[in-house]
Amino acid sequence: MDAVEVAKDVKRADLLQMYYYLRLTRTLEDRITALYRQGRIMGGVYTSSGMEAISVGYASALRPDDIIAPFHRDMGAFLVRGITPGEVVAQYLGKRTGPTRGKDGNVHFGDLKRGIIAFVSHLADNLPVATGVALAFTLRGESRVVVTNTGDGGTSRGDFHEALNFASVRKLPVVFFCNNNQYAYSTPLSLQMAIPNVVDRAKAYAMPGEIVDGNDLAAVYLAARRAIDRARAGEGPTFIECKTMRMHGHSEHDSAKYVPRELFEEWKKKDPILKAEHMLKELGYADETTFKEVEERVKKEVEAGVEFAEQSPLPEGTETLEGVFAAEDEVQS
Amino acid sequence: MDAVEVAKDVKRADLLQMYYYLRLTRTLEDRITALYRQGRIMGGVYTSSGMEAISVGYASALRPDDIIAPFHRDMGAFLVRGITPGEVVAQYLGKRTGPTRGKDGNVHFGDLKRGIIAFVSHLADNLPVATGVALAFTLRGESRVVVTNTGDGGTSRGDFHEALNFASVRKLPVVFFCNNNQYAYSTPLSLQMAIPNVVDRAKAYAMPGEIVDGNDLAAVYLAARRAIDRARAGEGPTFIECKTMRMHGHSEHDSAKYVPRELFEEWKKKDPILKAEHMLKELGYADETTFKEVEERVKKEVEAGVEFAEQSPLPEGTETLEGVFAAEDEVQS
Amino acid sequence: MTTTSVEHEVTYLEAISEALDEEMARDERVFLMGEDIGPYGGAFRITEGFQKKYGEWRVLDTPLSESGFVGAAIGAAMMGMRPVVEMQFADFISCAFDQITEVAAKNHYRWGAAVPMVIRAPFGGGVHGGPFHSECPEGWFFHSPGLKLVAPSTPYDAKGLLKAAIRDNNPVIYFEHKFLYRRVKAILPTEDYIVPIGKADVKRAGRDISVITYAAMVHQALEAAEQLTKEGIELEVVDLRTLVPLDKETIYDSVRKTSKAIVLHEDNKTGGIGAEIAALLAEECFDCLDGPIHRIAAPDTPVPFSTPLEEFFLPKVNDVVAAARKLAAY
Amino acid sequence: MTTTSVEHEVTYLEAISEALDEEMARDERVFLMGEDIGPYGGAFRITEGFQKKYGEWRVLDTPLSESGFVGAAIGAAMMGMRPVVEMQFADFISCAFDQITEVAAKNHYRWGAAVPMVIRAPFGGGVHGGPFHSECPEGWFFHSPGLKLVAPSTPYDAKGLLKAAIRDNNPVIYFEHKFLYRRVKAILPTEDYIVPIGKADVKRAGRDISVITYAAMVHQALEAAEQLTKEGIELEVVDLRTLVPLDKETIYDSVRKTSKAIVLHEDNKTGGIGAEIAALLAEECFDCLDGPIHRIAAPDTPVPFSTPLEEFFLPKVNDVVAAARKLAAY
Ligand SMILES: Cc1ncc(C[n+]2csc(CCOP(=O)(O)OP(=O)(O)O)c2C)c(N)n1
Ligand SMILES: Cc1ncc(C[n+]2csc(CCOP(=O)(O)OP(=O)(O)O)c2C)c(N)n1
Ligand SMILES: [Mg+2]
Ligand SMILES: [Mg+2]
Repeated sequence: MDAVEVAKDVKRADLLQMYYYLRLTRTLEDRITALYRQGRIMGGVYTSSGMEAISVGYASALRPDDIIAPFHRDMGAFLVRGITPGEVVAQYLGKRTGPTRGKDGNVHFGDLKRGIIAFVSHLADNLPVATGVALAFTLRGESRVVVTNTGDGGTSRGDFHEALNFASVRKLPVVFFCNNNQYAYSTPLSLQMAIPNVVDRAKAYAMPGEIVDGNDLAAVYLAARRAIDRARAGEGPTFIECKTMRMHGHSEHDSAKYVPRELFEEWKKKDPILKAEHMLKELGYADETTFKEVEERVKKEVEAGVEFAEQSPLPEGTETLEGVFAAEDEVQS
Repeated sequence: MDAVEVAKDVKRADLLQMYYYLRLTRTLEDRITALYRQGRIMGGVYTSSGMEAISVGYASALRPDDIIAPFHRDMGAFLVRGITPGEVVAQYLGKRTGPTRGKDGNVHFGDLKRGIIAFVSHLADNLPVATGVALAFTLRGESRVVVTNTGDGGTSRGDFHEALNFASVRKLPVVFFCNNNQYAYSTPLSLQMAIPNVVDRAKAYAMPGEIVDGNDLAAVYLAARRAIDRARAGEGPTFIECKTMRMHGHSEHDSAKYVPRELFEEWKKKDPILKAEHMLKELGYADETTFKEVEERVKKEVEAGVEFAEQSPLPEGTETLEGVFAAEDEVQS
Repeated sequence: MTTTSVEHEVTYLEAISEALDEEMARDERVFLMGEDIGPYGGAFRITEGFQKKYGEWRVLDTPLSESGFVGAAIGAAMMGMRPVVEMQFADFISCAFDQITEVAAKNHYRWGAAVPMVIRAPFGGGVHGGPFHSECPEGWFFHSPGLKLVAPSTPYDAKGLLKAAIRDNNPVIYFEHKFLYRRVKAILPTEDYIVPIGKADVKRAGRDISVITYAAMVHQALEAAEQLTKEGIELEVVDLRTLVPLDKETIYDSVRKTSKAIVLHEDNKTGGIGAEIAALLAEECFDCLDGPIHRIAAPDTPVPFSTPLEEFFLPKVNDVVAAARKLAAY
Repeated sequence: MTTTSVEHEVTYLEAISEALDEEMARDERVFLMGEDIGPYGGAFRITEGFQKKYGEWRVLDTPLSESGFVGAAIGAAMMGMRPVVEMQFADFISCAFDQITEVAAKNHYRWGAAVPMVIRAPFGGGVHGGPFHSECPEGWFFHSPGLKLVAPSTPYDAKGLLKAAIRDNNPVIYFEHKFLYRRVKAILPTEDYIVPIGKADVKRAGRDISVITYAAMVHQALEAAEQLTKEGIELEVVDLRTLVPLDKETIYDSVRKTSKAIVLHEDNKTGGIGAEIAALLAEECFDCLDGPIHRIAAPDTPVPFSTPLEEFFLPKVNDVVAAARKLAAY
């Protein structure tokens, strides 16, 4: 079915809101990249440029009490869950106002109050963790769902296997997204796995799998919704492979020379923002004016965020020693 | 095809030799169990009773310069590769004449001169190791093959996934056997994986897979030969699921109450030795006299082995300190 | 499964079982995961009958995947559950090492989310287990900030520390020594009690030499003390009970009193917990030491299988006796 | 990629690259495995150009699976190859922990099969990497019998130790400090040389206090020595270079001479290598010590990300200076 047709199944307001988050994600990450180039950011910068529809899409399909366990190209999901641009930039700048108070960097942050499990560098480590989140829901008879995401590369790790197997055996309410952007750092898919589609991995667990155009916001959202509904209904986990392309190097210091230029050219035309705008226009939900308005709104929000972050204090050295252990009277959210 | 028909593809001499090893394996393991019950064996005893055809079959399909990386129910493979009953019993008794000189127990032993990589308790750890053996062959342009084996339970571990994935991506000359005996310790297959057949795991790697009757000696042998031929021809790895049943507890101290008695009854009729004898008789390759002769031969060999082992010295305490590191002038085989 | 309504004698193993049972009854958030813990009751039968009592989900048989189920425990813990995970043998904890050290240990530090979970690790030698069923993995985790480690030596401590571990807001590795399972017994209080994490216990007072130890080796130390008292040498046996956070004060107090220290453990010597204790003493009690600090530990090898080798490998009562005599004469 | 035909100045990073290149040229059995080491040349570009020179198989890009490719290296090593495996960051070694400690480390002890392989682990902080890109994992492996560990501080040692590691018949973890990659340079000999595993090196002789250290911290110690010499305090800087097997004689010789010891490392303090060294000194050099042994190390926390935190976390020149002053006055 054609992308515009597909989007008809999504409410106008939802589409417009997701479009806003798409733009916010792109603008925020572009701004962070600019800060990086000015030498104002410590550590690495990994963005989701060209892949924003995936995390915006799945996060938008969740209820507020659901949980996400995102990976390193899921900025959209953080924003949809209510993390502010200011918090994100503060995190990148190592400020005390960032969600980790300077303890960790870039997208390594979470917030249980907003239903976010922090990403761990070690790829796929969060997949077993996500199954445990789902297990807690099942144990307590709650109808909550957890969505997690991994790259194509991350699916080669043992923890991927152990997580999907366990989720399947116990029919846990978890949805596994896979952001197949064709590369893991410099490693192309053909050196990562022998299967043509990552979704083939799901067969090893008798897990329903689906391939979706990761650059098509509505398609991602709808696939997420179907899988989330299944999970919520107690029908177990789903694997969703989102075909997409990383439109830059692995991180800002990587020029991605190993990617054929034509591939970039090809995928540039499939940019998720372009696609979303086309869809919104075709459906008559928005026009260039709306887009312009959104653009200005997100720019303002991002700039306010940058200002907030820059004016925020750095942590004191001695804070290094705080927080290794949870206090005995600490309340869990 | 009927089992007798299948066996026609195997040479008479090969079948008779495999039958001999089948009996040797059973007799040796029964004897070890008896020693255990007399309190003369330290540590655990894990046997392959009812599953002997698998390791006898795959080991018999290999060339002398091939390698095996067996698991804990592969006594047959050790024997086919030339390990003597005396060495095995010495190993169980912790004697210095055992292949590990008392350093390790039971089936935790190997011998590179006879092409055997020692089993590691940590299940599936040897699967990545086997891919590395195969990689060495590929790197050197040798036409050798490695066969490894795992239980159904072992396939749930991350190392299984990482090994099969790597083997597939690089088309390595390795054959993965899986001894599906329906239980991992007390855990039934249905709590181990959501797929009906373990072989479905192979789909995640675009790896050819096959199901074989693990209690049918000729069938196992032929499946192994086909897979080994493929591997030797540079066509990559194969996964072979052998349906079988563990005809006793996980180890000698486990009464296996969790297994329905009918299941044991059912599989008793499918005993690999019974099956092999039926096949040999139908083909006119052997009769009761032959079986009797083999029985007596293996009994003698096993008793000689027990005697050898019992008369062998224990290691001295100070040998504890030897062998942590390989010497600089140590020659590798 | 026993309930603790009357005073009764229990083994170390039964004490563990009781702690689990009582905590599960007390707190709905507590649940168990591991291999073969359900109908089978676990390799050591610690959870025998539990699944009948608490159901298939609260006593959950997992696939054979230590990394997977430790990861799952972390996730459940973050959601407010109190998972207790069983390693079938402590040796297999290496398979879950990454989840433990990278996810569980660092979680609260990084972003403030507590991970209240317990990993039960049946550890130690003397059971003819060989290199893969006798390991003492505590040294690795001792050097991984963010984890608490306990290792009881008696049924009383076993029960009280497991309860404390389950109630703790942090990931706790509970090292239970297989050799002690059925070999030590005690009458336990009928009422609910905990042994606080972070408190060492002087298992025997003595004026001459402090023996600082934990788990199965406590009993070697006590036996050595028994022998030496006849020679007029009085050992003080400090049972650490908790390895992290270490109860430095009790250690220092003891050594300040005796001026001489033996550090004893079953784990490999180099880089073991004994090294840290010796280092702490050399830093903090330098002036009060009247002799070199003596470490007794297993040599730096895997745990060998054969009886004469394993006997050689394990620290013995005699090693303590010999070291104490030397130190006493120093 | 450079060849070493003429005397030339190289960075620590280039020294590593040269060692790999020369060993690959010298010995067909040597091959490399890891993530992105092929066309990309590795995250730190150490193998840049290697794949062109040695082909796709000898410079082998693996799937993202540390346990899998370390296991594969073990298998290949047993078959007589000499694999050198790259961790993209040392932090990810936790994912291969089980293969390293249970398979590689115990293999020769258990059944006599040698595992000649090298794991390159780019480690250490000071690079704004945060908790998962700055770790010092050597403490774990220090306590795992069967592994050799090296950690060079200079380009000379980096090259010589890597060559020695590749030629060694055992599994060697080669800790290369990321902070030093481009920060230290040296002119290296033109001829082939190795730095023997197991030999420490006195990087600066001094009569007053021994500073025992390794890797990046050697440079902090040397800087401290430079400052203190003006005050008349002469530090002797002992660079361990090899962590296992430890060169105890060089350590003891130094402390016997100076009678005072500072142990310095970047790894977390508790249970670190410094604990073992302090313990050894407290056991073996008790009588020759004229003051408490002073350990300087990172606190027991993960490596924090933000600059003020990481600065606080890492041991500093000033910490050494302050400790030395105190000890000198003792
Ligand atoms: C266990 C582990 N090994 C290596 C790395 C280093 N690393 C970070 S991202 C990355 C590539 C990830 O590829 P993929 O999973 O496809 O995600 P993508 O970045 O392409 O979205 C690698 C190798 C890591 N983070 N974790
Ligand atoms: C990593 C790991 N976890 C747990 C164990 C303990 N254990 C030994 S055998 C076994 C069951 C193995 O089942 P399976 O793989 O099906 O082999 P089988 O014994 O049935 O042939 C278990 C859990 C182990 N050896 N390794
Ligand atoms: Mg990718
Ligand atoms: Mg099985």
